Amino acid sequence: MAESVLLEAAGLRLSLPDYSRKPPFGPAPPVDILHGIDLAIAPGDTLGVVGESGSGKTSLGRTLVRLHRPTAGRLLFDGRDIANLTEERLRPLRAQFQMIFQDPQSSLNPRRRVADIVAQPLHLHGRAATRAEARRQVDALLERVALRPAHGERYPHELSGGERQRIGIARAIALRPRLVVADEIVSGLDMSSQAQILALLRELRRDLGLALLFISHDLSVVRTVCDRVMVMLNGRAVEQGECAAIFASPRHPYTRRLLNAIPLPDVDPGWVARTADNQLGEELSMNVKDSVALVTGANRGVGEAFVRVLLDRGAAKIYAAMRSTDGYEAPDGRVRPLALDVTDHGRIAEAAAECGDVTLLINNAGVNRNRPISDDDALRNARDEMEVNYFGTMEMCRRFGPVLAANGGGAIVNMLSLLSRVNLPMIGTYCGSKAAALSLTQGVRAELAAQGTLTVAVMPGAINTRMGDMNPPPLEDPADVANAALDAVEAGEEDIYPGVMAEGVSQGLAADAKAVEKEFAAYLPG
Amino acid sequence: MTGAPPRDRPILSVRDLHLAIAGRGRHTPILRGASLDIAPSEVHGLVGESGAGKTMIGKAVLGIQPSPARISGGSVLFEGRDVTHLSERERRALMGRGMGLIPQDPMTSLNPAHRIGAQIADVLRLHLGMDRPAAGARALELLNEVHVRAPERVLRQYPHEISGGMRQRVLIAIAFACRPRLIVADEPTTALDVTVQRQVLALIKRMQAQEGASILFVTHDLGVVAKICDRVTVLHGGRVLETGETRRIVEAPEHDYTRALIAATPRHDRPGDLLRPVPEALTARLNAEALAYDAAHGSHG
Amino acid sequence: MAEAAVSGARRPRATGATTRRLLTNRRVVLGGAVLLFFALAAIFAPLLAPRDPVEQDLLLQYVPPVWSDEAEAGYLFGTDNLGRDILSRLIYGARIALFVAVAAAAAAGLLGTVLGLIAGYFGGWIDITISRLVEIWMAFPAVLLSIVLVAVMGTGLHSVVIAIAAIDWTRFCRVVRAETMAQKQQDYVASAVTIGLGRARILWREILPNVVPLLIVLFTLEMGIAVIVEAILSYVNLSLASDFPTWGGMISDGRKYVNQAPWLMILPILCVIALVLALNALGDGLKDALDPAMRR
Amino acid sequence: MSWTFLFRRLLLAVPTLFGVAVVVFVLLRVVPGDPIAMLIGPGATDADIAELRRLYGLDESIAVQFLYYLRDLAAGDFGTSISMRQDVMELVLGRLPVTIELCLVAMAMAIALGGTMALAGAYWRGRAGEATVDGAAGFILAIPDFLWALLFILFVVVFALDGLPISGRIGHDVGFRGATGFLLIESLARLRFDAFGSVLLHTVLPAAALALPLAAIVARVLKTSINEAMTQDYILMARVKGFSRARIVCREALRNALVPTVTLTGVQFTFLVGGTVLVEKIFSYPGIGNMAIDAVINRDLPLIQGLVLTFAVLFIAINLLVDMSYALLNPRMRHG
Repeated sequence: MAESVLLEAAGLRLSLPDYSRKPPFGPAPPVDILHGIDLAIAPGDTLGVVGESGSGKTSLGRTLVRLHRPTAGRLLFDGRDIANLTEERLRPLRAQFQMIFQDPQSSLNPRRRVADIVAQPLHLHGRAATRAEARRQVDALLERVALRPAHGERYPHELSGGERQRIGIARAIALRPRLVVADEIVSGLDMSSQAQILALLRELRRDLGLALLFISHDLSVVRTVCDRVMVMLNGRAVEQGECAAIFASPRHPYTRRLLNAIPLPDVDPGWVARTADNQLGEELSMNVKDSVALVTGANRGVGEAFVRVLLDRGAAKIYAAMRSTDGYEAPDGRVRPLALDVTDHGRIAEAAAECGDVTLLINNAGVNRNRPISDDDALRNARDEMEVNYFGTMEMCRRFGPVLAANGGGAIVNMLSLLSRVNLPMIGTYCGSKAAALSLTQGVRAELAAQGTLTVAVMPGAINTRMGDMNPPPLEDPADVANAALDAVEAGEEDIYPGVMAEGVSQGLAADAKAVEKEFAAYLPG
Repeated sequence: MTGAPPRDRPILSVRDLHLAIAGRGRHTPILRGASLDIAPSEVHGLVGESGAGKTMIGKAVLGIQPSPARISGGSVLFEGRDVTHLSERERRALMGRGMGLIPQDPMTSLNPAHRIGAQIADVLRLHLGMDRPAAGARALELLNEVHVRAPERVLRQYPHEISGGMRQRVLIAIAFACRPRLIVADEPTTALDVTVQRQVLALIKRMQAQEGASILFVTHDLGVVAKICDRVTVLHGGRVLETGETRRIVEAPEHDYTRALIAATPRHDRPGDLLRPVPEALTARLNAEALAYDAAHGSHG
Repeated sequence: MAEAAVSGARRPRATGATTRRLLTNRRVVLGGAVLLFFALAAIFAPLLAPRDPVEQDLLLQYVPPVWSDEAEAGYLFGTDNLGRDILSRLIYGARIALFVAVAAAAAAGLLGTVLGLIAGYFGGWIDITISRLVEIWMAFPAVLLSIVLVAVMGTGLHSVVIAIAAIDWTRFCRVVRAETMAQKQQDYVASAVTIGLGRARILWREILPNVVPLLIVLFTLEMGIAVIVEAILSYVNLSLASDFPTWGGMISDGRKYVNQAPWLMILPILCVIALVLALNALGDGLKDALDPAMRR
Repeated sequence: MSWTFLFRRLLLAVPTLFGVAVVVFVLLRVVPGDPIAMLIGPGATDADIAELRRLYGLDESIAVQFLYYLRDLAAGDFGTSISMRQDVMELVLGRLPVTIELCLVAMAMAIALGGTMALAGAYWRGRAGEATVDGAAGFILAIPDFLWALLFILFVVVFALDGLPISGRIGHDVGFRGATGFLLIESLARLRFDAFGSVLLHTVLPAAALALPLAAIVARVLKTSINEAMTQDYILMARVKGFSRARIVCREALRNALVPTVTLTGVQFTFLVGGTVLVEKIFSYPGIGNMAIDAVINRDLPLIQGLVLTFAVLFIAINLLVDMSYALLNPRMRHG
């Protein structure tokens, strides 16, 4: 990124009232649209914002030009926080950041002539002293967007879609802004008009030194216009960076899926067939926001991190399950402590009856005896580990499966380990139980897919908790792992390997499993 | 016209079709002698920009062109029989088992007042004479085939209760319900998100292969054509510019316009390529050709 | 009136198109012609009316209209129970009907439009308050309320106009509010915000011109309603003193003598019907003719 | 439809009712300045006026008067009619069934006629059939209910149709005394078909006068809604499915057209009820509308107030019913 920053957003949040759920008296409840967006645009920079419908990309664009007032976070334009400026204070600044709208039909006042529309900002900001001067500038602007002065005499409904969008552009650049937000400006246009508008945009950017925030659902279009890209999903930025890097090796599973889904104009009869059978169905994914979660082993380690992250991401209610709730202090009113030992199968059945509103089940509880197979107590250790890591998980899935089905499908997150895939000496029985749990997870996934339940296997490397002491470094932050797991739930991803280490190992396993196994076998904790 | 001839006797043969919108003394030609052939079990792409008349061909094949549009010449032969002059009763009899439609907008193409189950079952009852329980059972089967999850629940739901992707699956189920020989797919994925589009395309292709139906696939997206169609017809101003195997059209287009369209399509894998808009001279030439055609074929007006 | 308000003089192209659309609309032309006919009769009543409308001639009671065998020369539509010339009374009645129609529709339109614009644009508690007010108003029977209002205020033209405006502003308010809300959703309003236009100017300069076609239609239809309400009020003898020539009063008188002289009732009824029919046709025609300019 | 929706809707009616009460109070006690002026006849003495003032609590301050007024309303005490010297509540309740029956008959006529016209117009869309329906609806609509009433009377008089009564509710010779005011229902229940016939015959003309404008509006709105529905994509799907035009209009389009029709015509039902004020007067039909005109002519303040409030309650009830039927018809509301 360049040293100077034109527009910077930090932790930008937006909630809008949801009128569909308005009670008869009192205000409509807010619905969260943006969950803490960070971005920065340097002068002359181009940032593409990509996402599917409902991702919040349009709301982001409108918030950046202050058509919406952000609920939280900072929004710095040229170093000045404009997040909470009143409209009156904002007005003089508005000339510097402009917007081009998606639908040129609706964004041009049908009762004004094109010349009036383009001249309006000039008059308003005192850029044209006389009528003739304004007209001269309007003609120049029209020429700039490859239209003739005669177009100024027309009304918007007398123009074609591409021409109308040019008027939108002319109006946006009339005040010589430093930043332009372009919201899906080619989505309604034909291929040839689209190419013309995109070429025009490139030209203007070069000639005027505009910074551009380009919002689109089409990754290909973004790639041709932008230097950097941000991928949005459910009001979050899941990935952000240089286009070249992200398009070459997307890190987030959602970005990968988005890229894979684009049909390029190359003949490829196998492309359709490569859509795997389990992807033929409706994508399984759910919003963490407003979900009702149950987390086992919630009082420590990753479980505790899950509770925190769920709260942060707007879960409606969280059952924090643990062996004993004595001394547990719920961090928030939405957290309900729940005494539940996953080895007590009768209690699991009771819990399933008690917590009939669960939509997201997080099987996090696990034990690791941290002993080698050669240990004297190996059999007992293995039984204990299996009891929690395998049977406990199985029974939870079995009992809560119908609950999830009744609530519309929902999702199960099984916290496994990289060691589900490859064994590590000295903790062989633990690895065995985790491998069994992975196999179990695949079975659960296959059986519950029909009822619309997404089953996610999370296989991190070593995590920075007391339990992970014996695993190889580097250690992952529990909150990062929890966030990655919930990202997977929202993206409909099935197996994830959060962290650099886990990702590396999973790629290694895919390339040459034997080599990885050998490498692990040689590893001895120091 | 170029390209290899269809493998068999065509199931659909559009011959020199002329169609115009007439009214209040105005006469606007939409189709100017368009012709194309679709073989059994072929997926035939019909590509063009807005105003090319591609959707109108699809509608004319189904006999549901809007009322001011008049077929002023040519024929549409479905299994050798001209369907342009059918009575309304004969046209209705042809639907269901003969032809079906996968519409563009899944959000508005299901009746908001009826349950999903009833909307699938009613075609089965009308064309296959099934009774209510049998139609219900078959509807459930169809939902399973289009990979709708929890199909029992969906049968009892109203359209507004399910997502756009799911609605398009339901519409695919309806289109294939009576095992038609030809399906017109009118921009079936344009309204969908790109990840859903891939699933829906896969589903259409699989159902097509399973049932052996032919598909007239109307789209503006060359990418979609390249992935799903066997043969392609390129349309501009109601005229067919070229027809051929998909690979030939995409990799070695003969017509300037086809080449220009491909050059104007952005691709994320080739960021270095400058997008080249369709040259204005070419558009002007094509428009002039269309007008010249009108002048030469005044008899159709 | 319509063209000027819609497009203004600065817009030659669209004015031409709109005028053409208006002049080719059958309902606009027919309705406008009948309205013009009544308007001319009202304006030039002193010149057109053959006699003084209140002059009684007890020797010439119940003279039937010209098409009857017993017709009297010089009395085209005959005379009433007091020997007054019916044609003259009808012509002067048009004066009152049209005055009430224009004045009441203008008053109701002004009040309703201002409140509707404000409620639709600003929303929030302002909208809630105004909408609640409309809802309360709509819970009253309009006819009874207007009768009570005039009874309370005392008879007279101004009472009639005030009563109609006080009741029918809700018609404008509801429609204008909904249309303003719809226009506010359009991106041209968002775009006006981004170039820094103030709220009052957005409402006045951007939104209002897009609501005007609808207002013209509503105004025309409201004139028809006002004509009816005036007829009702004079029918129950609340509009003006009874020797004043109002159509409603003539209908009311005619009702008493319907057995002897049915034409006493038929003629004013036909006048009311013709005028209301013309206004409705004009309103519906305008709705069609102005719509495409607005939307497309 | 959920009970919470119903409850919520009922709750919303409370502030409206209160607002209505306030407006009536302001209208009848505050606006005229001295309401006594409205009450007194010519030749009243000062003592009479003072007596009246005391009787109606008008010697108190406006605020106190308002509180008394609310208290009385809450207790269902509308006061005593000046002209009839009877309890207002009793008077109104005695006449209310008459108006309710008249309105129900009128509504049924309006829906039947309007619905038929709409379906015919939609079926013959773009042909002479539709133009006829449009023309008829436009014509009917231009003539308000009270003019229809007068035209009917004119018609009966001019053509001497003695079989069609134009005054009263039941023939004098029938000799039927209802225990309730609902003569139509009661005579049917007691198998007095002669009485039923007589009441029905007396009701036909006033009901038709009330029904015609509403029928025209129903015809127009429903036809437009059906035509609008007919342009939707799901209709195209139905054509591709191979359904007949009659089935498409009735099964696919009509259901969806009902929702906007109910929304747009709902308020018109209240106009029909409001129309009884004049139409009952013209036909000497003994309902509350007829009574209302007399009350205004007689300057009977308590009775006017009671009747205006009664109409308001009727209107609110109709709006409630309209909203409920809207919720029933719209699947989005049913399973929202």
